[in-house]
Amino acid sequence: MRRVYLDHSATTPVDPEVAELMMTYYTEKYGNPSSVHSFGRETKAALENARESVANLMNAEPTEITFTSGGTEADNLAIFGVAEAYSKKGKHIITSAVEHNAVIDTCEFLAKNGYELTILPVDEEGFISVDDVAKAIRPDTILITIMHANNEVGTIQPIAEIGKIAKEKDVIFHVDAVQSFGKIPVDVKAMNVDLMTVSSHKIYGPKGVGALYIRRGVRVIPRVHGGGQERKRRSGTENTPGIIGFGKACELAAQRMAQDAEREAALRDKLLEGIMERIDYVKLNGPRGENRLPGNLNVSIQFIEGEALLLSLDLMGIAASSGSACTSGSLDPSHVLLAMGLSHEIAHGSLRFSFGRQNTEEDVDYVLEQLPKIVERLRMMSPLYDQVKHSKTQKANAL
Amino acid sequence: MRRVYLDHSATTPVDPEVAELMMTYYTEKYGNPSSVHSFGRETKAALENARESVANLMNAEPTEITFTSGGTEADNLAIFGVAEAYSKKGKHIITSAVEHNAVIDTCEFLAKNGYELTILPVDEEGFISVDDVAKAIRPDTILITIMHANNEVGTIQPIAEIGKIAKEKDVIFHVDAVQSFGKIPVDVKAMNVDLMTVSSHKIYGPKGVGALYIRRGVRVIPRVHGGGQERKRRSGTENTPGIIGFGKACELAAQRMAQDAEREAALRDKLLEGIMERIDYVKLNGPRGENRLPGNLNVSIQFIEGEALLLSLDLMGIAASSGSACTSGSLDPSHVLLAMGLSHEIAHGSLRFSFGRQNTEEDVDYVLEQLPKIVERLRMMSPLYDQVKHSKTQKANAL
Amino acid sequence: MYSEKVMDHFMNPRNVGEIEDAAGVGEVGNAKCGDIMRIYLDVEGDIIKDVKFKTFGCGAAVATSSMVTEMVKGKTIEEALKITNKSVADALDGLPPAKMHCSNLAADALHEAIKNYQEKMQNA
Amino acid sequence: MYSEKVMDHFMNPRNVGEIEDAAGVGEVGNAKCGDIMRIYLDVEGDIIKDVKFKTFGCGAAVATSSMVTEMVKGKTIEEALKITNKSVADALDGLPPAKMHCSNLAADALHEAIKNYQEKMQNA
Ligand SMILES: Cc1ncc(COP(=O)(O)O)c(C=O)c1O
Ligand SMILES: Cc1ncc(COP(=O)(O)O)c(C=O)c1O
Repeated sequence: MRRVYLDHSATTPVDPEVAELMMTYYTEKYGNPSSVHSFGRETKAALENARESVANLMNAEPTEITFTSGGTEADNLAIFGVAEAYSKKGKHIITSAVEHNAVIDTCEFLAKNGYELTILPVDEEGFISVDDVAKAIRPDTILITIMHANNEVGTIQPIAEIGKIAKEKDVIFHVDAVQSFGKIPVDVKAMNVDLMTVSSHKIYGPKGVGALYIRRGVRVIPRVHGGGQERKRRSGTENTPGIIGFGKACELAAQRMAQDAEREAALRDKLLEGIMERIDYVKLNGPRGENRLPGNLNVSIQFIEGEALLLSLDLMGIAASSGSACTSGSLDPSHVLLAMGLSHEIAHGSLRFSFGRQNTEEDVDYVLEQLPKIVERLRMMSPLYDQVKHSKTQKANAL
Repeated sequence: MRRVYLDHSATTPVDPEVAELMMTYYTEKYGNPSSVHSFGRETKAALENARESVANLMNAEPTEITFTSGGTEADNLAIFGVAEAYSKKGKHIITSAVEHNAVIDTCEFLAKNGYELTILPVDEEGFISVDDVAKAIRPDTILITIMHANNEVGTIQPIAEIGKIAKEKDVIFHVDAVQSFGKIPVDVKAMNVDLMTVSSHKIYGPKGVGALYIRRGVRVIPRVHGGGQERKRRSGTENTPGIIGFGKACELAAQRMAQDAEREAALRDKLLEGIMERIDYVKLNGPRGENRLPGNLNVSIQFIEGEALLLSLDLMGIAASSGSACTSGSLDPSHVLLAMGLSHEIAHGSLRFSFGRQNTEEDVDYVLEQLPKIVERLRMMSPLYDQVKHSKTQKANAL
Repeated sequence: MYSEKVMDHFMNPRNVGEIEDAAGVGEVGNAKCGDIMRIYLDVEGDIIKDVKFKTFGCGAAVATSSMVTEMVKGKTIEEALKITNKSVADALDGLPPAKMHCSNLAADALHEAIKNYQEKMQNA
Repeated sequence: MYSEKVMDHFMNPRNVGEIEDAAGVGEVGNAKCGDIMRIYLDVEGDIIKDVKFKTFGCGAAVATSSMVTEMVKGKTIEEALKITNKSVADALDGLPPAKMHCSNLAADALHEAIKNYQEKMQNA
């Protein structure tokens, strides 16, 4: 059976070139970079080389990059690190309603421990208002943490504008750029960002590696104590093969970004149009145009539930994801879709397709062949569709 | 030139079988284990399989294993996690003077933030007294954290006896078993351990992976918040290839442990005897016999400094390590050697050889050929050796 | 994640559909939670002659609905009342823990349908 | 970690040894810190005719000792006094940051030896 992977926002395969390089560091150049001997020195040099590659892709200095075990840890280090370092100045943190759990749950943990949180709303396309940010800043605000691109609906926030305000008001600004880094241009200087989270496994690097950009001069209390690696900001024997793989993935992303984005956006648009033609009662979630991640498509297919859709697609070899509660074991569907004003019912029927390097037109054709059949089958079972068929009201797709 | 790696306590190469398995999960079976689709399910199954392999090697249940990014993070999770979860009961923590920095620095960070620390001394061979532990326990003691085997001198602590006392007094007991796990038998039940840290890259698994055993019923406040992976104890997309590699490394260790230990101890003993025969003014650090890690040798070579020794060995292709301050950038030599009562001067001249699977008799012969020449050269340069040559006092090796 | 039986009932659900002028209809859940199950019964004497369902929900919701219809067909009302959400899950070789709470409502829907039938009988 | 020059001076140190009845001897550091450097001078008129060293310490300590002896040989006392720890490190193409503080003492040892020589001269 054909297998079509359309879940690159969840994770990507490791690029073969990256994997091959990593192999060398697993089995041959395995020294601990803290060691004095040549085994250690050769990995140390490669580690610093990787730091430069990561820094280059965001216009930062290598010394401003702290490697972590992933995006989640980097988000935690940024938020806890700043909250603890600047608690004398204040305890107010501003974030948004559409952040990843790595940010939201961390902020909420702080809120339970003496910090105060302002959670900014978004509009129906998922955008945060720059004005709202400005208005939320108080004298005791120590941190603004807003994501660059949303992982579910692909909405790209006006980071540079928010960065300008943060700078004017002298508030530290953290950006979760896990979904945008390596996919669209990211420039910490141009965007006035103080801290930025990135993750390797979203850009064809290995899982278990991420980095936090920490602008020179910004203080962060470490979360992991020990051997003093990463300039004492993050202890623990460095995951050298992983970090070196991440560095290589950044180099490849720098070369391929523009062409990948164009290809993926074209495939994405073809899929969207095909779905809209073939299936009724479908709603596009998130914006159209350049303020959306090129590889992201998110639609709600009404009257059916997301997990049932995913399972059915999976049986046909198609991997996608959903904001349905039933895929997460929680009771509420995606907080992102709810924050955008979707009803629970429509949020439950959401489906995300995220494109990557190896996807082809044939992949899209295959989805367009399978999806309508699946939707029909599930709608036949659905008591909600019944009602609609009987009433025959809002037939047109919501665009 | 011959290359002889004798620094396996710092890190090991990844076993080729492990590396090959990991490759599959980097490039083919790359799904996110949280995903509903088949790409996710296949990695999820392999992840749970690895959890079982890790649990088996310590006689734990799979649900008691929480994967982390390494030994350092696991130590931090154990210590902070318990300190925060049980702070209402008390704020007193007991540890020892020979712990790894991942434990000491974490405890000291807590000591600066309202917790109280008792740091137990060791004897001249590096052993903690079980009596000292018992006496140090107070009504407000919430945690005892003691390592199983020391990373510098290989001393194996009487963990089961300490565990018995901890259980009697109802104090939570954490053991850093990074150096012993996979090398000598470790059994959380027999040792009465509540939490135990292990690390993959010390046992021919990949760097950047570790685990914390958390006995069922022991509470730990998470350090990394987000997607709720690892039963909410440690969020972040799982490093599946790394974890699966760690699992495989545990399986191999289970098969090979006894024979590896015997071989490495024999090589170690041959090297020690050879050094003692060929070089004067040498002191063995740590115990002899079965309470020492099989692959560990640590000697102080008087009148010369450790880093100079390491560099000279390195130039002959031999990789070792030293407790000299000059290898760490700090001003004091190894806190472990100082705690064992060594003078600064003798601690500076310490040299650790740690054996691994691929070492041979020829490796030992080669070291025994090179080391005496290096020592002679450096002693010729040393103003300290002058004095000794002139006085001709304590000629014999300290054993 | 799901057992083979669950996947079989999800992909090949038994007794999907409606019964016109059913003897009893029961519905549980709501769209907000992501699960709605509606069960239709045809009863002759004390025997459930036919049963159909319509479900909006996840794989577990569909499979439990399908399974409950199989379990109940040809049974007496009394026997049907003994079917629990747990026995439905067991018949499917179990469900993932997270699903036991939120999507395992098929027996409830069945009981609602029986209640509806019994009410109709009393009013008739 | 170390430059090629440092490694060269570490492996092939110049002027290792002692000078019997030296005109001046200087020693800095102590075994506790892991670094001891001792420098011996032979002076004729104002010129440093010969210089030797003995060092206990790390690679940087040996290399800086060796380098300072090369830099000072044949120089006048006045010129020798201008040599700093920094100029020794520079002559070695730099040292790792951690080593700049703890092991870069060779110029200090030289200055001690000159001081010792000058004191002897005054007392003579
Ligand atoms: C926006 C965003 N932030 C943070 C993360 C967490 O990163 P990681 O998976 O590397 O822990 C993810 C992905 O899961 C993400 O999409
Ligand atoms: C005893 C001990 N504890 C903890 C650690 C830290 O483990 P990791 O290197 O996986 O961070 C090490 C090794 O560096 C160790 O030897």
